[in-house]
Amino acid sequence: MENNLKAGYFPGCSQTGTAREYDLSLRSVAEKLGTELTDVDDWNCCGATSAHVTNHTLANALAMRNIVQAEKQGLTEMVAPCAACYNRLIVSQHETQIHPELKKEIEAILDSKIENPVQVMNIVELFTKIGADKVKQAVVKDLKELNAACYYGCLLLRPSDITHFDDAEQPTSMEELIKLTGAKPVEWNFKVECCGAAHSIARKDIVVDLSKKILDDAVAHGANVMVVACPMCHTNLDMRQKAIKKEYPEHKEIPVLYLTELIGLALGMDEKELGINLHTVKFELKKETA
Amino acid sequence: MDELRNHVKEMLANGTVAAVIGYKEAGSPMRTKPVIITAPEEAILLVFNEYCLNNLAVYLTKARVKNLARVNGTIKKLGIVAKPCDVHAVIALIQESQLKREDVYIISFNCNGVVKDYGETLTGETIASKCLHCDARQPLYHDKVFGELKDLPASPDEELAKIKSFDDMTSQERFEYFKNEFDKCIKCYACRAACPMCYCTQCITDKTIPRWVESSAHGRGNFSWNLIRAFHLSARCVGCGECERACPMDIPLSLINRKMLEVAKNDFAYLSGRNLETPTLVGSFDVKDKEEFIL
Amino acid sequence: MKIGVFICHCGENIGRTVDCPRVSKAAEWFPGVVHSVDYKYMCSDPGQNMIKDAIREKGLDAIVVGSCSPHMHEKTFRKAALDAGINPFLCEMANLREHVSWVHDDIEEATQKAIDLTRMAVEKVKRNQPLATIKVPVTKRTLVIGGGIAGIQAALDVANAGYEVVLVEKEPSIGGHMSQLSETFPTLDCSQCILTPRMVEVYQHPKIKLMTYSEVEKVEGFIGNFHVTIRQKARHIDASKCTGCGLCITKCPIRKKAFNSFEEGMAYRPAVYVPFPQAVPNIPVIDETVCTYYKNGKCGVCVKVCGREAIMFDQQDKLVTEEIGAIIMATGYKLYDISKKPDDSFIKGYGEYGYGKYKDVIDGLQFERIASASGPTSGEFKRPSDGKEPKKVVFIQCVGSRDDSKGFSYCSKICCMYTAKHAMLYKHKVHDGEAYVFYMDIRSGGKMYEEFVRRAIEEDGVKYVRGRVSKVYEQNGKYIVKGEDTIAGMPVEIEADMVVLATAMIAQENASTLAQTVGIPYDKYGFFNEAHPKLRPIESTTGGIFLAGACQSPKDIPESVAMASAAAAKTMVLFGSDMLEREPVVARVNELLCGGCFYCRKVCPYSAIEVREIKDRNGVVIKEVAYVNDGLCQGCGTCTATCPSKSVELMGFTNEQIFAQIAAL
Amino acid sequence: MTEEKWEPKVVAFVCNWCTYTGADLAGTSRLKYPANMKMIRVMCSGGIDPVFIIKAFERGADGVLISGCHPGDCHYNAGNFHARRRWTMFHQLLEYLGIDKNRLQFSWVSASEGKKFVDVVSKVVNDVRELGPFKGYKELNSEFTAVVNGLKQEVNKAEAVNG
Repeated sequence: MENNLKAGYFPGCSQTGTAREYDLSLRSVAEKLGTELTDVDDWNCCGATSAHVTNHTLANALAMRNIVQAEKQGLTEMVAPCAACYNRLIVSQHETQIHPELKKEIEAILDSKIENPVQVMNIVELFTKIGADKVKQAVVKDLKELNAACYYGCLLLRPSDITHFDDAEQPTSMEELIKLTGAKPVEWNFKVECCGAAHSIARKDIVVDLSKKILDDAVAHGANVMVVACPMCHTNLDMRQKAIKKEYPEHKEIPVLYLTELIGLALGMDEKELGINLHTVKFELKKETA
Repeated sequence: MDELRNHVKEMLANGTVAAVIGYKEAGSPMRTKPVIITAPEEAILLVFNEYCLNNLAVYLTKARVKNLARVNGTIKKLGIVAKPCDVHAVIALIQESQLKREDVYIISFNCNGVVKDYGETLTGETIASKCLHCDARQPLYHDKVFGELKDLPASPDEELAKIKSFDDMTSQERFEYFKNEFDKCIKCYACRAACPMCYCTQCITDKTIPRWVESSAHGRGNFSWNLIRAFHLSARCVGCGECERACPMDIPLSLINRKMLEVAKNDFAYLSGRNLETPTLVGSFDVKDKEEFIL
Repeated sequence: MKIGVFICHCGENIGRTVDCPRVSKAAEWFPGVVHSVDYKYMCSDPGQNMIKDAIREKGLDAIVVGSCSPHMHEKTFRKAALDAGINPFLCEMANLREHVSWVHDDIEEATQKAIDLTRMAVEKVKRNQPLATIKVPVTKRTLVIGGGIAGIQAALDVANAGYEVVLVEKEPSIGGHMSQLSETFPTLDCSQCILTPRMVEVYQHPKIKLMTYSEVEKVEGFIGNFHVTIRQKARHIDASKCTGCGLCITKCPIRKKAFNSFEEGMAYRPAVYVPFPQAVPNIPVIDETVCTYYKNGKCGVCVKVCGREAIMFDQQDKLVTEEIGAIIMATGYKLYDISKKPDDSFIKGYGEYGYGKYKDVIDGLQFERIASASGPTSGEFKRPSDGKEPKKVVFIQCVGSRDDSKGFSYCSKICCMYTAKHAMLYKHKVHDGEAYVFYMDIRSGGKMYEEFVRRAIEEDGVKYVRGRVSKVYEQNGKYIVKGEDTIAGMPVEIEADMVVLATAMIAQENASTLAQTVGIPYDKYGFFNEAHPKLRPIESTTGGIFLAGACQSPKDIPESVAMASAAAAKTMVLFGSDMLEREPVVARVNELLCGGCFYCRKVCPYSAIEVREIKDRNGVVIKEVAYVNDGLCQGCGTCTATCPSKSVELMGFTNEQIFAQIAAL
Repeated sequence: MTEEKWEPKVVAFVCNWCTYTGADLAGTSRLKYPANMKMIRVMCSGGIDPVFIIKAFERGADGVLISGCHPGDCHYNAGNFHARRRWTMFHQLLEYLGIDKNRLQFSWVSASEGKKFVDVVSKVVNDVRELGPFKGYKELNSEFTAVVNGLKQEVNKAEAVNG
């Protein structure tokens, strides 16, 4: 295959822990599509959550160190599959671009010049870069049995002045992607509604209510699977379904897949290869279509 | 070569053109000089090779040359033998209303580079520096084109490297450098005479009410002359390098012209004399032009 | 040359920080100065007389007045110079007040600067040339662009004063947005009923030439002397034969294809149509884009039924030129269409409200049509999706306005009032219905306006919730409006049957293109700019072009009408004299030296540079040079700075004068 | 001017409609700024010829300020847009030839920005004060230096030729 994409890969902490299957599925799918992912050497925390609410400079310095690392490796593009990582990296790039003093400060901290040539991509952008044609050609299994509700969450799209990615209120890019696999995207209300994010840890009650609302709306609009692009979203929508069930016994469970897992299925990989068996809400494709 | 001579002969004979500005050999096969051919039988004199250094477009605006085209109250075409880079100058002149496209007959060549100076064999060493960053070895506009493209001898673009090296100097150092260069100027205005874009009826430097440029060849007069010359050519200069070649004092005028070419290219994605359809950089604007240098 | 210098103390204003006697003493020594004095108030009558006497007694050729800003008193002192018999343009000013005494504390520094500025002015005035004001004749005809209420009012006022008017409207009928409205605030009188008589008056007025379905294509010339090219779009109906019987309209087989823009897309219209029954002129238009005849050459039902043979399928657009003295811009506004994400990067759209996605989420004008007795529902409240009567309606204000991040920063001004009106109209018809209004602030400045809003709240029981709405989504046939009640400090959710968005008034489509065609400046939103926000709100900065109505900024009907009458009055001021006088600050080309590169022509914002051919004895063109049309030139001098050979000069600001000032630093 | 009491000399070329009026407003508002700057009024920033700037330096200016209406505000619609292109080229040329960018500064100051006018003038005067007198250009003014240098070069050349 000619014109294969080469890109840097910033895993981030989730990919090595709770979202192991996201990492697994991304790597297998990338390989199948002939995309060469190079891990960023000695990467560190992206500066999310606790860092960026406590120390602005530190949070940006953390993020920029990763960019500089990638830059040193000669990478020009880098995918950050976790929406939070993506957001931190791209926001820090923006901050250092518009605030020269901050840039100077961080350059001093990192002892390295910031040139900012690395283009940070989110997972959807990675697939766009790989090309719809290429993905479509590689599809071996028609996922027509899936009625998918694509859930974007917040960090992928906002702030739109910085991300410049899709419409922040009515995004459609994920839908366009999954259509390539034969899965049918459903039109629903809460594509960008808040899932509760990091409240998942301290205030489970909030997350239970918020996530339930999202899941219910997806089901009400005919979805039999949800597709996400963020480990945090996945935690809240998949892992918290147990807690939802406890609170609301009538809750109807719905499996939640990472975008990469769904594409992996269409490329002919099995659930185990993609780590889908690790999810809280179990999911398997119907056997006869196999 | 024969193709060129035959073509010019035919064009003159059938009256398509009134005259053709071209090159002829000058004393040695490795040296040429401009010639204006008006009779078909003179076409035999014409040559085209890597020693055709002059930018003949400079003659197109001269009254005496223009008069050649004026036959019995009508205007005929003037032919010009132009390297693809010289065609830029013709185009720029058309854009600046100095001539009309239909009044000029452009005979051009697919260009394989020219030498820095007469008498040298064309190699990576001796090739003119403008050829090293040439963006149009095939003429962008022509009425007739000859020749085939061959590989160009490669060589690093030292001119650009030199320009870049100025970034590391302090303002004072740069000022010193250029002041010393300009101090050599003897105000002979050969740069102006050689420049196809310097066609003003009266040059700003010759204006006395008010006196725009100090005419004496002292520091102040030299600095302002060279600065104003460079500015008036900014975004108009086509980079033919004739001014530098003409300068008897070896002032590195190309360092300045090239810098301004780069500025126009970087800030406005503009190259002078490339496209008759696009508006000239000077004289047009974009609401979104950058302005971070403005407070 | 004998120059007189007059230094003003401006009471204490200059005198406090500038040692005026010292300045005038210093000026005595400037070469060319033969007379130099200082005085308490130069602009006073005694001060001016002092200048005049000095000019006469000392035979001064030119004067320099060191006082306030030339923007303040240049006219005064030029007049004084003229009265005393010297050319007014041989008077220069040194700004010793705004630029010296008021901005510097140190007397020594200030005095030194005052001396320097005076010297610069003296050096400049030495090189001033006597100039004569330029006189141009005035064509006493007015062009009004836009036939909404502002255009109608302006046209009627000018015409009633006895001057001819050309009224150009791009739609097939005049009337504008006002003809779409149901009732008007704060009186709730019927919009059509008050508008229609005025439309008819325009149609019948002997001094008004009405050109509907027409657009201004080109404007050349200048104040008093515009040449305007107008494109009359092909109606495909011979207007001279059509009687307006409407038979073609009723018989046209195309019923469900064409978007009815008058009904804001909530109904269809035939391929041959008049926008609304009271249209003026009552002559239909054939819409080529939907008419079957233009698709396959068949049908032609209208031809068969028309007793007057007025249908002309092959009619072409016609270009008409008009000679005009003054132009009134009255092009109005449009509503911010939030369903789409416009290309302009600063408009982000409001996808979260589902406009365009949900049929029952509508904008203000659509609501007007629903509420209107002549509208698609005949004035009954029926929601567009299923025709049911909505029992709960939520109105959202400030959609697209007062929103830096997603819409426009400005306040759309009329929405508070029309939303109150909408809620009231709804409550008057649906007595058991509930109306909620989400607002940010209520801005109801205007006669009887606040009372009107109070009436909606207190008498009609409209529920006002202060807060923004974050999302509207559909659930089981209802629209869930999620918002915040900032007074209660609580998030709220309302299950509505219909949602009405008070979308912002924005500049008319292509307003900026029209502004460029006409040659007037516009702001970043596309609204036309007035010459001065406070003191010249009716004039554009281009002479002879005036503004009326919402094309300048959001306005309600009374304001638009007031502005239209003001614009009409301005044109009458212009028409009051037969000749116009202009300052002679214009560019001049030295044709001998001009190299004919025409960069001046490319940069001239007014297309004032023309090509002049220089011919030899045989009549052969030997050279083309630039030539400045005095009437068009506004005197910016951009050409002078662009000219490489310095062959063009700006009178009053010649390079020689400026060099002299620099030399005198 | 003696060495110890050097004061920067700054010339401003401003447009009549915005910056000049903005400067008037600074006066009316009684805002203060350094007296080092003297203003030359032209009708439009589009009419400011870059040669004026050179002339100002020749006449001993240590710094130059150019100011006009904000883009879109031009009284003549487009004069400042043309000016902006011209300045983009010109300021880079001057910087390249060794004239510190702080000696020639550009700004947009509208008629309502009296405060901004004061800030801009103060900044320019301060920047120029930091740079010190524009010795480089002032030396150019000395014809003697030029002549001497020219002679020196001739001598050097002659020596080189003669070995």
